[in-house]
Amino acid sequence: MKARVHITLKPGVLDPQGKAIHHALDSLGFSGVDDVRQGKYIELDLQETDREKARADVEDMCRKLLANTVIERFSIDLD
Amino acid sequence: MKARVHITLKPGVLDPQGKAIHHALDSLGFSGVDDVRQGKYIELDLQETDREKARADVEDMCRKLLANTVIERFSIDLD
Amino acid sequence: MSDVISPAIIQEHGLNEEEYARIERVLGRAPNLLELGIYSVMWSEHCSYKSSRLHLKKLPTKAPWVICGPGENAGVVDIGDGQAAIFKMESHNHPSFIEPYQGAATGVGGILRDVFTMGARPVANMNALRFGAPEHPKTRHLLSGVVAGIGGYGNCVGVPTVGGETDFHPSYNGNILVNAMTVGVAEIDKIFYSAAAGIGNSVVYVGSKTGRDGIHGATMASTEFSEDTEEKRPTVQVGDPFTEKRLIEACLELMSTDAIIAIQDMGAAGLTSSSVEMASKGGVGFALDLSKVPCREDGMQPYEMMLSESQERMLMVLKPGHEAEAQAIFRKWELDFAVIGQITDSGNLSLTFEGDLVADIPVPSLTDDAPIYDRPYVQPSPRAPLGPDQVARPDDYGAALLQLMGGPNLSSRRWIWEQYDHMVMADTIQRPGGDAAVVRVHGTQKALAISTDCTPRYVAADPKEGGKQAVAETWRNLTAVGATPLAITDCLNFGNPERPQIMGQFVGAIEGMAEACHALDYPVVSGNVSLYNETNGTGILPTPAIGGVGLLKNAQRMAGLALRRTGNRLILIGK
Amino acid sequence: MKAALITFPGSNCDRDMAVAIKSVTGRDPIAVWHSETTLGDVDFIALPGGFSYGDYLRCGAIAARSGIIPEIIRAGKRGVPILGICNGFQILTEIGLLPGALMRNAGLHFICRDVPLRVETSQSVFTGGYRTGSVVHMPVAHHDGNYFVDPDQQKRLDDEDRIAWRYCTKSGEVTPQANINGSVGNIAGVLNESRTILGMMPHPERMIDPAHGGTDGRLLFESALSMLATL
Ligand SMILES: Nc1ncnc2c1ncn2[C@@H]1O[C@H](COP(=O)(O)OP(=O)(O)O)[C@@H](O)[C@H]1O
Repeated sequence: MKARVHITLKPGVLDPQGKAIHHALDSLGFSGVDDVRQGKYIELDLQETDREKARADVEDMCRKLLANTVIERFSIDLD
Repeated sequence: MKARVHITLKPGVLDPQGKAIHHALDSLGFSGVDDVRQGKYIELDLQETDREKARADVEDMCRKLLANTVIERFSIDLD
Repeated sequence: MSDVISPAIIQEHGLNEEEYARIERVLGRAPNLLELGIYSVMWSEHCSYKSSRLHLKKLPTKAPWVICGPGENAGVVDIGDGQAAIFKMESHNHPSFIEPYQGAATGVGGILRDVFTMGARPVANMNALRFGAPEHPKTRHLLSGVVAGIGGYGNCVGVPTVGGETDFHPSYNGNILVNAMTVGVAEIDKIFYSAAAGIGNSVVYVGSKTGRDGIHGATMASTEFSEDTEEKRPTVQVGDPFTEKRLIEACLELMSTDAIIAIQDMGAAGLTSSSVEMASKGGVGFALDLSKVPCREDGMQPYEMMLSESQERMLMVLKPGHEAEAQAIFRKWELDFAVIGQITDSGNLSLTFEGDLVADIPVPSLTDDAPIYDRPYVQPSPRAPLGPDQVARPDDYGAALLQLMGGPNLSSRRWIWEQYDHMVMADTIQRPGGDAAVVRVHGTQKALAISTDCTPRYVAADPKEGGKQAVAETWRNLTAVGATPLAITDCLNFGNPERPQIMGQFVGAIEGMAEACHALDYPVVSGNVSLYNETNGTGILPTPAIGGVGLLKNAQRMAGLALRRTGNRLILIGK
Repeated sequence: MKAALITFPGSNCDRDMAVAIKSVTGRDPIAVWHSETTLGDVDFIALPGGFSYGDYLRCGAIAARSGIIPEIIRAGKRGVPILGICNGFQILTEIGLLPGALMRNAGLHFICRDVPLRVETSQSVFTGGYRTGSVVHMPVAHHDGNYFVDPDQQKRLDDEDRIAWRYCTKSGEVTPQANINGSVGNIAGVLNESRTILGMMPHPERMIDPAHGGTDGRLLFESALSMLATL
């Protein structure tokens, strides 16, 4: 099974990369952009076939490693 | 309108980050993972309200800035 | 082992008809596709130096302090107290133009491997960069990508990037130059060479897995590959400095034992050039079982394994019975380790895959029988010197000075070197910004001074004088910090050698370099040639980048260029 | 006095840190590999700079899950002084011994240069030798030194006098221009509640000998280790 994890900065945490991209887009002439936020996207190929278990596993991975919950939050999609 | 962009390495391109994460998950005892790939996830708030135009704009942004099309590919979702 | 080798396939492998006929002659039969791929790699300009070899012989390479001159992975000079400095410079021009970050990063990775493969701990990196006109639409992107890539790799492996040079000129608009240099320090009795020896000894693969990186050639015309594999074959290699760092530590750890007979990094042509060079230097054969090669992806074919340019890999020959000891070290550093073959007395490179013999080539035919060209050349007539009366006198000297100092070729390079960790290892005692960088030899009173220099427009105006000048400039920069210059490495970047004018620049520059090296007792111990640097038939400015290394016996005697006190006198020496 | 120097795959300032420790104590620190699971009786723990695990995923994230970490946390809670420099600071935040997180520099570039720092507190084993309010110079070399804590935490750090250094101008003013990497409040280093654990981005170990261009970093090792040397 494939799991897709999105890790994004919590609201209120300043996003230097998003800001820099926004700025770069502006200077390339893309003017209609109000905000840019950059996050991480991680794809996992899992052996687990049970969706419930897979989700629980990936949540555990996020909490233990993939996300830093001081500044980030995560969401999980399963195929 | 919100655009969500996923930027991932083309298949076959070495992903050192994915490799290191995979290894770390292994040593944390998450054994059922076959593969890990890491990509970028970018959220854009656009002023544009026309979907067609928005998509064309974001594609242009991807090609000009957001993605490195030599080694990466991108996909765009619009709200 | 039969494939139909069409003229199109031959051409796509960068071989001409004559060269193909030569392959059939030395092999005594037609090659199969895999063998053709191996010849194409070994006979390429990059590996065979077929256009440059005749002229490179003119460079002086000996001095009492030279331990190993050109021909090995890097040059070695004695720096006293049983220690040696090992260094080399290499180009990564084309990959950096295609993908500046990864191209420059993997350039740094490659030159580091050339140095630590000989037993040296890398202690300093340098970079000589040439970009197009500042206002050219691509320049900004290329410059920022290259600088980020050099920093991204060098900073992570923990080797300080202590200096370099950066020029801008429109002739590099479509062909930038990225030349990277590494200097390392080794114990003289712990220097490792690449000549394989000992029939029956294990050939061992260590480092990263092999992927389908950077494989070119006649792959599309071949039936062996589906379109699907084509799509999966990235032309750009991605560097993994974290793996390189572990590879450095693991190799140095193994080198401190008594296990290694020979070692060679897998450079541009990967498994092919490393195995052929090791076998050729040792006068032995190699039997490799490609099924044992650690692969990153499923279904990889022998052709792909032999031509892959995946990074961070090495090949070694171990003393019998040392496999387990070596494996334990590579395990500790979490790197792949595989015995992939043995040394044989056949004199052949014999490759098997899944039980079948897939290639069988006499090793000397790949090296000794490679073509050598004496390409026709015309020496350009030197441009007439410009007299002071031919230049208009500026109205305002102050304004002229400001304009010069603010110009792209003289302005401060701080933006560049601040992106490089130039202090890691805590031995950098002259940081970027001076005449030469100075790095202490750890734990001693000594220090090494390093400078890279070349003024391409001088070389264009008069190749011979320009070649001389580039060598002399490094010499001056080293002496200016108080060092005794020892030797140089070079990276000779030129256009298409099949054009007599370009070949003339090449020959002239070498002759000039040779003259300067002789006069200064300052030999060439390693180097690299990069030809065909041109776009749409216009060559780059001829750019023989020189990297000089000197020794300060007493680091405290180092001189800098800062003016220390008001009232100090300024003295002009020379005419 | 027993100092432990923890190294991870990708650490690259471990030798520099060992040299600094030895030059002050006269003794080599004990080298502890990340996968070990016992520390023994140590009086001081140093986490060096570098790129553990290539800085992949997040700086320090993978190192923070190493076998030796539970021991470090236990020692820290017992009051053993811990110094984390650069990547070591990132690891200390990842394991929760120090608050906050270190993000990509606001300018997005790697920055390597000497910077002025204002000493914010001399109330710790590490900063005891410096005068509060004085300006010292140390090099930085990082890509991810942009310190973030939420406003409540920041206030707590301020109130409890736990900010060790701030980026400042040469004359000691804490201004936005002097903030090289976007850190909240120009923070360059912080202490834990019991003031025994210090994380900082600048590299004192690269400023211990006149050949480095200054010796402002030496005092940090002297303050911490001279106190411990009596043990
Ligand atoms: N690409 C670079 N990387 C690091 N340092 C550089 C680079 N380019 C120039 N420098 C540094 O900038 C300073 C000035 O360079 P340059 O003008 O070539 O020196 P000079 O002409 O005095 O030899 C030198 O100290 C050099 O090492």
